[in-house]
Amino acid sequence: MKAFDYAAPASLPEAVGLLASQPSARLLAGGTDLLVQLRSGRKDADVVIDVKKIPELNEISFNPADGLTIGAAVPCYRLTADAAIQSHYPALVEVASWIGGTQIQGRASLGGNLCNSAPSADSIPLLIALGATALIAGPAGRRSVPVDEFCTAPGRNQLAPGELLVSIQIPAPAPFSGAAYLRFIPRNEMDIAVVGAGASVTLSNGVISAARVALSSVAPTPLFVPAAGESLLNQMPTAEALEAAAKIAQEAASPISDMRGTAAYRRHLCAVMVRRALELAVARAQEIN
Amino acid sequence: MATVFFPTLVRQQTGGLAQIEVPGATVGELIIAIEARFPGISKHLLRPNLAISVDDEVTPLGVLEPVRPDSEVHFIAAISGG
Amino acid sequence: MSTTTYNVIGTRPVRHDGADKVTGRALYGADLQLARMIHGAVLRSPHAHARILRIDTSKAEAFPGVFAVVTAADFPEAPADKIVDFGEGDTMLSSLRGNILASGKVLYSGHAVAAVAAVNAHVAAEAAALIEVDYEPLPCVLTAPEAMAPGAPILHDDLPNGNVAELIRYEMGDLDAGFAEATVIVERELDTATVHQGYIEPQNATAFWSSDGRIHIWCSTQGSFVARDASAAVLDVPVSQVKVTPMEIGGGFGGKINVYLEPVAAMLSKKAGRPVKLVMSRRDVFTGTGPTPGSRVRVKIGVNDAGKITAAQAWLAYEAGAYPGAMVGPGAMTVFACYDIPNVLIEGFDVVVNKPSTAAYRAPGAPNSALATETVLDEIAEKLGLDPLELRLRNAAQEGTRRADGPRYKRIGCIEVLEAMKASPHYNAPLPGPNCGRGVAIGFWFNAGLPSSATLSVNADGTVNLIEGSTDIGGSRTSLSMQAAEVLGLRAEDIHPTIVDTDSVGYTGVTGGSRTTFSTGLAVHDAAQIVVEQMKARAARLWAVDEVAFSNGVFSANGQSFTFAELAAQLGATGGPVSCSATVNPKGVGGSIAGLIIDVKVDPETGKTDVLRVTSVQDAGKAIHPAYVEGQMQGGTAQGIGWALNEEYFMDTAGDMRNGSYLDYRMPTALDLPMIETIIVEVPNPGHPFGVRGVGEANIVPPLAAVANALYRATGKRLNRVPMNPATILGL
Amino acid sequence: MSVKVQVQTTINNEPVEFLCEPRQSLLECLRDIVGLTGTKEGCGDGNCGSCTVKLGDRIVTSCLVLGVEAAGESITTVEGLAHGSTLHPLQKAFLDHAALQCGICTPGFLIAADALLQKHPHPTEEQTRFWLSNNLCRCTGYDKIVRAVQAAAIEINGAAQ
Repeated sequence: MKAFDYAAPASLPEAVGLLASQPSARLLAGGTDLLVQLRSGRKDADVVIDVKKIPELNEISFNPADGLTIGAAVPCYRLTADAAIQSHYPALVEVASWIGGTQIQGRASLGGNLCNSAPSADSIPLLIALGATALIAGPAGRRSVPVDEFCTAPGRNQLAPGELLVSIQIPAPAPFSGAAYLRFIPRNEMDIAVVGAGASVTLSNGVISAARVALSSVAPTPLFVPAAGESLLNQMPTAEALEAAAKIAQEAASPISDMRGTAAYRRHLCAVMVRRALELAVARAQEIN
Repeated sequence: MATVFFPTLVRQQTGGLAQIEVPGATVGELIIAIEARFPGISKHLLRPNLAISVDDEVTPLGVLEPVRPDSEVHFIAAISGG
Repeated sequence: MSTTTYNVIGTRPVRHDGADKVTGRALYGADLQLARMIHGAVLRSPHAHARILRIDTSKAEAFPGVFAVVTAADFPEAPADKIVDFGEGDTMLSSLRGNILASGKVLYSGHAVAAVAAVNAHVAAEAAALIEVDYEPLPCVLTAPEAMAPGAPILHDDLPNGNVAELIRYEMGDLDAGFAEATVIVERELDTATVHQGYIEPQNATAFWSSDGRIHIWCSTQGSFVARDASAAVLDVPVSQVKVTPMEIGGGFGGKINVYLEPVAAMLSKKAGRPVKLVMSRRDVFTGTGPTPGSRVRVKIGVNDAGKITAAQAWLAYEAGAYPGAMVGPGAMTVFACYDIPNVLIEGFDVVVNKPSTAAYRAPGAPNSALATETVLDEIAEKLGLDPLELRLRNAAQEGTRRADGPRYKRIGCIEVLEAMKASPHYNAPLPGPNCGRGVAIGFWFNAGLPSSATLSVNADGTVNLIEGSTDIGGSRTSLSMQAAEVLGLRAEDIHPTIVDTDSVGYTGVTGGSRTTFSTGLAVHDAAQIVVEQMKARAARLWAVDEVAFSNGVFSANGQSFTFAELAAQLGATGGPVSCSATVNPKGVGGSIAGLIIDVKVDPETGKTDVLRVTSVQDAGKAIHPAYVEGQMQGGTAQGIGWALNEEYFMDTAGDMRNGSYLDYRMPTALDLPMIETIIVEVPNPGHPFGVRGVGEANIVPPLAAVANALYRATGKRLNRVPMNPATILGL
Repeated sequence: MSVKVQVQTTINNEPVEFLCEPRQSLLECLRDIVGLTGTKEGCGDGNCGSCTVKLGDRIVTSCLVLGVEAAGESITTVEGLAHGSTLHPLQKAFLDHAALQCGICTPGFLIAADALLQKHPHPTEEQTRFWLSNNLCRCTGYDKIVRAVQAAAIEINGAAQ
């Protein structure tokens, strides 16, 4: 690993200023991706900017009107322990307890998972399904980007030079809604999704009034499949309807073969995982509220 | 006389003979007797990848291992272990 | 079965090094800090097969903080045909030296090419990256069948049969006649992938080449004397010039017998004039050490109506990696070793390929071949309508059974292990539901003898110091101390074991081959018996008698008696201290049979396998410390399950390992396994005073086949490739 | 080499100051600078758990923490688990249950298990295995480790209600 300097700005403007003045700076939140990439030579940096001292990046706040705001540097272990998240976003608790293992969750953040922009990121399909937006700060001020538009290529995203992710904002769950993220891994933990599927469903009088589906590890970016959700609108959540939506998601996928699975296997899993995620989301929509 | 069993791949040297009874008080003496009958064979028997088994046990003494008249001598793959 | 009663053997004392290991005080190789020590990094080949045209180290040498750079050119030439004898498995010196630093050609991706010593490991790594190597890439070949095919790229010009380094052939009886007698014949071909031992502690070595020519090496090794001898050979210095201090070792399983870093650290130290420490990264461990061979094995077995095997044939091709030595010999010798078969033909091929040079891994070679035999037998049992254990019982090897490689078994516990499996609660419990399957398999491993030494010194307080040279990977300090205590009538905690460097104890072979409790145990036993004789003589002197009896730690004669401690306190006045040594090179090795029962559940939509219940059964001969015997059985079983289900070297077509991290290599986590039940069978080995057989290895032989058989019962599919991962199970 | 940074931190309840380069991991700082070599390195990328330490209120793999990030934090390593010469109940349980063979993963398991028992005084087998899945052991097959942790839970917190 090449030598670098370290800075830990205490405010957002300070961080933005530093970032703007240091073209080869890298942002450090949990470090569970960055330090591995620096050590293996996949990335390098002249300066590493630790964003964990910035108060806004460390906040978790929830209110029933605006929903949930998760600071970009909040580590997973705080999410899983948060009472509001536990009661309103059970799927988020699950995904936060599946990223890495216990120790990784002591450091890794959803913000980091989003900014690392891996096709296999566990949290992104769920964030897409939940309709989350990314709040970005930069030299030109602040802007919001839907998470489903955030990633642009493997390891690349909408962050312009000098910009950083401040928080992830998730709408308040609608009544009779449910969400789920399921991933397939050959082991039971400590693995990268061969295929991951996030789904959310809202029911009105037993009929699906909103649904969103997204996948991981089957395209160059986490993949939002609007058509899969749209196919469920005004449908009863029957096995056939969910299966059909899953097939649409499967069609949208363009997986590759690598050491984690073949393209054929991934394509097969798309339908299985989306259907199962939808089933769980429906069950949650039916049981809560 | 002790019985010496030839490894399959050494049987080219013995005209296909699989085993032989030869006199000798040690493995070394047996091999000298066999070499006299099949000149050049000993280098195929005394190889780093082969261990010598006398009466069903690999011997750390190798050619110095004593043999009895009813002994069996085999040449088997040397085994390491994990 | 074992009937002798013991005072210490068979109990479960806390291990002597336990407190150090749970408090962080135990010093492993990477923990060593020496004054003026500097740190190294190794540059490795990105190509699986290439000619080295030029190496330019000038930029690295000029990099601030660098003390020394070495390449193969710094090492003495290896005579073409010189063989290094390590007591077990001799090696060509040219292979050993070529693997440590490549010269002429690189033969696998990860092959070490150069090394740097610098003020710290970061600077060393930066400098290593500045070494310029011009390669002429050559076509690579990655599997044994491809390497054996006509026109395959050739790794070594001096092998007589292309890439085939060694042929093995065992024949017994009349194969054709045997198959003619069979009513059921099944033939299958199964492949296994290259897998790694996966020890958690990466290889490391620190060396100091003193101005007087003496070389001191501290390292993580299964055998300090082997590390010494191999390092001396590579450096072309007399063995007496090298002293190896074995540090605590963080796992080995066969993978820490060969040397990789030790001679390099020594040569860097010679150039730098300072102690040099080298520590591998995890990727270095995967790509630059010795995994165990991938293989293709074809087995054909014929059985008559009575369920007796009439003939068996095996064809084995094992991937040696870059240099000869694929463990196909033991694979061939074990393929039918559990059974009494009159007509046998076994052919084995040791094939070099452009992968890391392979090393031993717990019963090396045997799991690959047992996979084929034990799944074919499962299929035959089903065709005959026989219980799979019953089929095995009808053919089980026993005392006097001749193996195809020639020798006949002495007392062996095959029937006892099978009976224990059959009677186990697990085998008689129902399966929990649909998509579940139960598989069984058994396996054999020889175990090893080899030299070992021990010294016992009696302290005036009645305790005894044990000086030995077997590095302790899994509690051997205690299993050895217990054997001394048993002979001396003491408690295990009255023995104080210390593992010392190669200058300080007699030659001792590796902690491997399941030999430590057997062979070093025998040395300890023999030394303890000498202590008893000398102590008797002291008592005789004190009491002015000719004969002294010794029993349960009490010396007695004519109504007088001394406890061991009482007599120990009088040694000074009766002629001085008692200190006794023994060195053994034993015969009498007892092979071990292990069996496994495993229940799995398969998700039919994803192909995911969950392991529901496991029972490991093994003949220990005599379990000195049952908890550590169980630990060996559980550990070997866990490794075997990982091997069966998910582990593999995933190579791209250019021979680069794509999953050289723990994340993607997918060893089992705690969440991937259930509790592992154990049944210790004790059929004493007549070749050891306490009946010890050695238990480190046979337990990894059955899991591949047992998992395959369980998966068949769960899915109806017979898979022909390990790992039997979810995609393979679905055929995707 | 970049300019070294002075870090003031607390390790095993004692104030500690050290100088390190920003690129040095907390693991390197603990082992090579502070001299606490009980914390082990097995992989360098957070997947084996051998380098587990407690950092503030949670456990982390110290290979994925920069030494400079330790400033102002409180760290517990395996060296800080025992009370003087009295072993922590987990340490004793690991010995009594033969839950270590080579011992290289043991420091990481002990720190992780200690955090588990603070969160779940009586963890189920499933909870124990899930929590410990960031710690690899290659020797034991985990059986005796899980048993030791559950035995220590009873020793520390009494029998489950």
